[in-house]
Amino acid sequence: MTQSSRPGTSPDMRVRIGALELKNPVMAASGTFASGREFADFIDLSRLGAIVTKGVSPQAWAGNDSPRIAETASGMLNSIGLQNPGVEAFCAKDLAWLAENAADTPVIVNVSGHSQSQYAEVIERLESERVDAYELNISCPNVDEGGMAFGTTCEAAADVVTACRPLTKRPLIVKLSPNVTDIAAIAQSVEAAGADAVSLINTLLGMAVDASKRRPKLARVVGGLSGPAIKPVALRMVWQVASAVTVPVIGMGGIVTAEDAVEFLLCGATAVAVGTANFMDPTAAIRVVDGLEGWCRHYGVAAVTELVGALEVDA
Amino acid sequence: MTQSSRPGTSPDMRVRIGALELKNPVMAASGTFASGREFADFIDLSRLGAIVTKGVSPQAWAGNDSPRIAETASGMLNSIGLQNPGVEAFCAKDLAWLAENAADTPVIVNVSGHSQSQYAEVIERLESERVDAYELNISCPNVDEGGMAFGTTCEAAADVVTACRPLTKRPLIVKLSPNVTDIAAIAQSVEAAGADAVSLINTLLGMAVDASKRRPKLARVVGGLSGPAIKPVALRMVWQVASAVTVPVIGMGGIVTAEDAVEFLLCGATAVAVGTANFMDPTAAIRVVDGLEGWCRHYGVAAVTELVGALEVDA
Amino acid sequence: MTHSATPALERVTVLANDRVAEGVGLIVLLAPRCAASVRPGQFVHLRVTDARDLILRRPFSVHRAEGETIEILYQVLGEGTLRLAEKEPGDTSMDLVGPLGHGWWVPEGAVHALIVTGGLGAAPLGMLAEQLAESGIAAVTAMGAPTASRLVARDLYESVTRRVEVATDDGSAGEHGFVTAVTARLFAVERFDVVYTCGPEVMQRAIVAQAREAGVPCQVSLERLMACGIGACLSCVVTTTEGRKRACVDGPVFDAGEVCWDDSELPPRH
Amino acid sequence: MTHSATPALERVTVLANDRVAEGVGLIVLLAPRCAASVRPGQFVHLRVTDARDLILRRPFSVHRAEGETIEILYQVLGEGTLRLAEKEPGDTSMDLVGPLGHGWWVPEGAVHALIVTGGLGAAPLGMLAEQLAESGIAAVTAMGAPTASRLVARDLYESVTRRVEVATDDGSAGEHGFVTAVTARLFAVERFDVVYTCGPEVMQRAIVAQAREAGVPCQVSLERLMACGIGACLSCVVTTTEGRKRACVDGPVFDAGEVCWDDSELPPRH
Ligand SMILES: Cc1cc2nc3c(=O)[nH]c(=O)nc-3n(C[C@H](O)[C@H](O)[C@H](O)COP(=O)(O)OP(=O)(O)OC[C@H]3O[C@@H](n4cnc5c(N)ncnc54)[C@H](O)[C@@H]3O)c2cc1C
Ligand SMILES: Cc1cc2nc3c(=O)[nH]c(=O)nc-3n(C[C@H](O)[C@H](O)[C@H](O)COP(=O)(O)OP(=O)(O)OC[C@H]3O[C@@H](n4cnc5c(N)ncnc54)[C@H](O)[C@@H]3O)c2cc1C
Ligand SMILES: Cc1cc2nc3c(=O)[nH]c(=O)nc-3n(C[C@H](O)[C@H](O)[C@H](O)COP(=O)(O)O)c2cc1C
Ligand SMILES: Cc1cc2nc3c(=O)[nH]c(=O)nc-3n(C[C@H](O)[C@H](O)[C@H](O)COP(=O)(O)O)c2cc1C
Ligand code: FES
Ligand code: FES
Repeated sequence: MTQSSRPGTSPDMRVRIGALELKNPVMAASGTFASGREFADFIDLSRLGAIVTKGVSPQAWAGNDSPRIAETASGMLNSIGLQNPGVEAFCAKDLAWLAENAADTPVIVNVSGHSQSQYAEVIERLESERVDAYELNISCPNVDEGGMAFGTTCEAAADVVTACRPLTKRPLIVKLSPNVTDIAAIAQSVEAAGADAVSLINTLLGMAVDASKRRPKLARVVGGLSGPAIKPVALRMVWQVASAVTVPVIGMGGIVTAEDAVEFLLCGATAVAVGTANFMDPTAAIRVVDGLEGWCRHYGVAAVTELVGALEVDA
Repeated sequence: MTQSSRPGTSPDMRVRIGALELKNPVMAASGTFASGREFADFIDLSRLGAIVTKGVSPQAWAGNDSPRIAETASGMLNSIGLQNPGVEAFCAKDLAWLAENAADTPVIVNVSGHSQSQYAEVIERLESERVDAYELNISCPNVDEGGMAFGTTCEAAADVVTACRPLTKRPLIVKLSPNVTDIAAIAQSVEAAGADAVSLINTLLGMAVDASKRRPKLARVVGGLSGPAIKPVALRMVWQVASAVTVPVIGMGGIVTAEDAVEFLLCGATAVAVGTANFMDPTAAIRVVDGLEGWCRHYGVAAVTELVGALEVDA
Repeated sequence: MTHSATPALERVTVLANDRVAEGVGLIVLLAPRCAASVRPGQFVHLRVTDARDLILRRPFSVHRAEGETIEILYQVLGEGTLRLAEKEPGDTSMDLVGPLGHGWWVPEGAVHALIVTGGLGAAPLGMLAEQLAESGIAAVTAMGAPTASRLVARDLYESVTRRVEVATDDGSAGEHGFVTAVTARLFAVERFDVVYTCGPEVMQRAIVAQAREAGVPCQVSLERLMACGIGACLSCVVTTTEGRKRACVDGPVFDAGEVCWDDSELPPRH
Repeated sequence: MTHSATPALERVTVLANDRVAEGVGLIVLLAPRCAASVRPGQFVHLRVTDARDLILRRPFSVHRAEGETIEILYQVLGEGTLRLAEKEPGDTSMDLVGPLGHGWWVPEGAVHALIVTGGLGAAPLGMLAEQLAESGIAAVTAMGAPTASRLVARDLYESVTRRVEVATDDGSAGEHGFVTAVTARLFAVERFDVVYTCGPEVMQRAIVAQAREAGVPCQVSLERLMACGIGACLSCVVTTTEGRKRACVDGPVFDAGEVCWDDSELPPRH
């Protein structure tokens, strides 16, 4: 155990995602936090490392039919389907609210599209707005066109990045799908295409059945699995990807506690995102922020970056 | 809800896997049941649909270093690594014991190899023994050579089947890996190569970390995730594969109760296997056998095969 | 319209937990903050277990609030409500998020109200009945249940509303038949300014139709699957004449006129 | 050698559950079948929760068996033992698989025994001490603990063994120092026919070395991570001179001579 500072002194919690500096490594994950407004009654948004918004598309999307969620063992399925009011309404309502109420919290916009040009369209519209980074969602399992289809081959994944890269100088994060044979290869291809960071994992494609009704529990039949159940898969993928790329990795999947967050950092994540846990406890993200700082104090970690990739593995 | 017989009458629980008829669709999953002997104190083995043995290789394998397991939310990781005494000792001890103590329970041998020829070697040795079917394990995430490597591309998967097919007339089941982008494509390729059935899912590759020690919980770092946590992924894959192939599908992944088993049948599995649940409760497999029959009675299902693929999905 | 108080995360202590009807429990929780601010028709999102296997909270209407306590009437349906039923007085393992949602409101100038409950639909209307009594609004209650042993909260309604009329499917209490027969008669002979209803959605729709015919404004409380309960996840959508709304913040109480009834939106056990 | 009785799945009722030392509880379970057949050194595989988040059973040695009950001495370490500590008398939510494993045995002709415990290592040796007393074998007990408040089961050993010598790391009870200092002295002045030990593996190894030097056969009880507990899963392997054995069926008690000590095999919290 590295003891690089005396327990008790104030640890440096800052991390960098490309050009973007975060006051701590803990973000709220896309789609589980709306644009933060609903959580402002419970937590101080300015204490978050960043807010990642719900997926935003050029026009309004209605999302999928109901039922849209199903609880599973230590997890949940969702098939919300990126319901959102479109980028214009998003700027008018969400970004405006954020500018007024969370001015010093970095805002990362999760960008969705049915086609390469739709991703580009959203970014172009947002360039004039106060946005700190983009997260390209090429891994949503809940839409028919686009979404995960872009995230399951190296070529398609790289193409989306290539289309968006020239449009912005802001950090471009690519959100990867876990529903693939070789996630490290996909990470490498988006890195080569110019991504500044990768985030993972999005949800695992799953299904739930109501046996007595003989029907799927979700109207869309399949949906995305999230929550504590998927943490082992997420840690493994973060570990694999972090060893394969040099850009920062943002880790997520089942994080509920600060200890969970530490596990992701040790596996190589530079930052983490809290997703489903926000539903379990609306203060979850802040508990992770506080807990992580407490962890660093307790173990005498002077800078949280010391934890990144610090897993000790026998040669 | 189909009411094809009066509740109360005795349902027909038989199913067929290729030429093999099972008295009911409930098997014990490979690697979680040894060869049954350890469970004989708790249950009547002859009431099982089939026993699938632990993976057997031509020579003895020592397995991986310890620790070999870690508990996770609603699941567990294992990296046993196919420790087994080799096919010769297996015949002398396990098959001999089974012949004496479970003569009327079909025995399916799970076959492991580091190379195509090793799979073939095991089958050749077993042809003269009382074995009812083979399950080719091309999906073990816990060995370096072979194992899952064979199960992640269509070509490699088909090649193993092509090598084994001429050696036996017995049903050849191929156990598929869930750690792939398109499991249905792999199922189709092994079907085309002559497989009589497919079984799925093997474990999801995962990882667990001891944060305070900064070390992986498993000596091998990564391991296979099983148990209730993975059921949604397993159901989804069974559903996808069952719609893609015509051979029978054997479904598994997180089955604990009869209701879980029904869910797999509805998604298209002809039979199911109970794995990790055997550790939770050594009588689990029999509880599923009894519960499934009870389910059929309760819902007036005359033959359990009526449930197979009977999920009602809106067009 | 009710003005919702700010919701909070609040740890609760179980003060009592008793079976009050077949498969129905009444749990009394010490929850001072919520008790002080909750309005009729609002709900709490309750974490019923420390264990990680059930990750979602369970939404329950606040049946009554008194001093520092709130009461929840719950039906045992699945794993979550089973665990709720096992809680003993003194238990401090649960916390709630609440009060949540948009509750019942009293239309300007209303003086005669009709309350229609079906089964556990009696739960979210309890506080409302008390509030109407306090503000001098005369309410009649029509209660339906499958059978006498599953009729809940009758005493409360007897004590605070002007009259209670009961119907059970098997005639074991009150009239033999559906509560909609009771309300059809009531609409024919009495004048109401507002109708409040909660119960199985098929019953609610029938009441809504009767109210529309009688030209009386009607409010309904809807149940949807909920993950966050606070408006963030979009799992609880209700299709309305103004597009998809969220049951957890725009409801659970809606003006019946704006709801586009869609069976597929119903929770599985409804 | 002990002949193991057939194990079974048995539902248990909690009769008592009390804190007996710092972070240590003693739970008394009504488990007639197990109580009747368990032998010293065997263990039970206990399902501590109905919830599905912790899917594995927890292995615990049977500390004592009396009539229809068994006693388990447990240290609160993680989520499973936390939940065990919360069980109240009357609880019937747990079941066990047991009795399991291969326990202590009395070598032919042994008349003088040494029992060495470290911390919770006192748990699996309780039944043995009683059995030795019954069969007229004179036993001396050496007990180690970090501090007086964490010394467990001293009374039992006082009452059934000839003499108890205690050492604590901080000197708050008995000698100041490690129990290995006590045993070194004992080996120097007394003759034993057999040594039984359980405790932290580093302590066990020291005892094994002393016993070897003194030429006394030694038995050790080992802890490994266990999934099935019945020999089927190969998660609990112990490297021995005869290859990998399974702690759950070939142990947990092994002849010290056959164990190839391998730290990596130890459970995380050891
Ligand atoms: C605003 C609101 C107020 C409610 N008020 C009450 C009340 O006062 N008394 C009462 O008994 N019930 C009430 N319900 C229903 C109650 O939430 C469910 O019965 C309960 O969640 C079932 O949980 P379970 O684990 O026992 O069932 P399971 O079916 O095992 O639950 C599985 C999942 O489905 C959800 N679910 C199942 N049925 C419903 C349902 N009808 N509505 C919403 N989610 C459901 C659960 O929350 C859980 O996420 C209310 C629901 C809502 C939306
Ligand atoms: C044969 C045997 C007999 C035992 N007898 C006793 C006893 O009498 N009293 C007592 O207090 N403890 C005993 N232990 C250790 C006890 O099993 C663990 O302390 C307990 O499982 C910890 O569970 P947890 O959920 O609190 O800890 P966690 O660390 O949260 O458990 C996580 C996982 O690791 C396993 N685990 C953690 N520590 C150990 C350990 N030391 N040994 C085995 N598995 C572990 C758990 O079973 C679980 O699967 C015994 C272990 C074995 C193998
Ligand atoms: C209800 C819900 C909605 C989500 N919406 C989005 C989304 O719009 N865009 C996206 O990239 N990820 C979305 N996700 C995925 C999460 O951001 C996260 O990657 C995933 O849930 C795993 O993390 P968790 O287990 O902590 O939830 C959503 C997840 C949930 C549960
Ligand atoms: C400890 C353990 C050992 C296993 N060994 C094998 C094996 O030897 N061969 C194999 O094909 N699958 C093996 N499996 C995978 C199971 O057969 C099964 O496919 C998987 O665990 C999913 O089912 P479950 O969730 O019911 O356990 C093993 C699983 C576990 C937990
Ligand atoms: S429950 Fe999340 S938006 Fe309503
Ligand atoms: S715990 Fe399964 S073999 Fe020992």
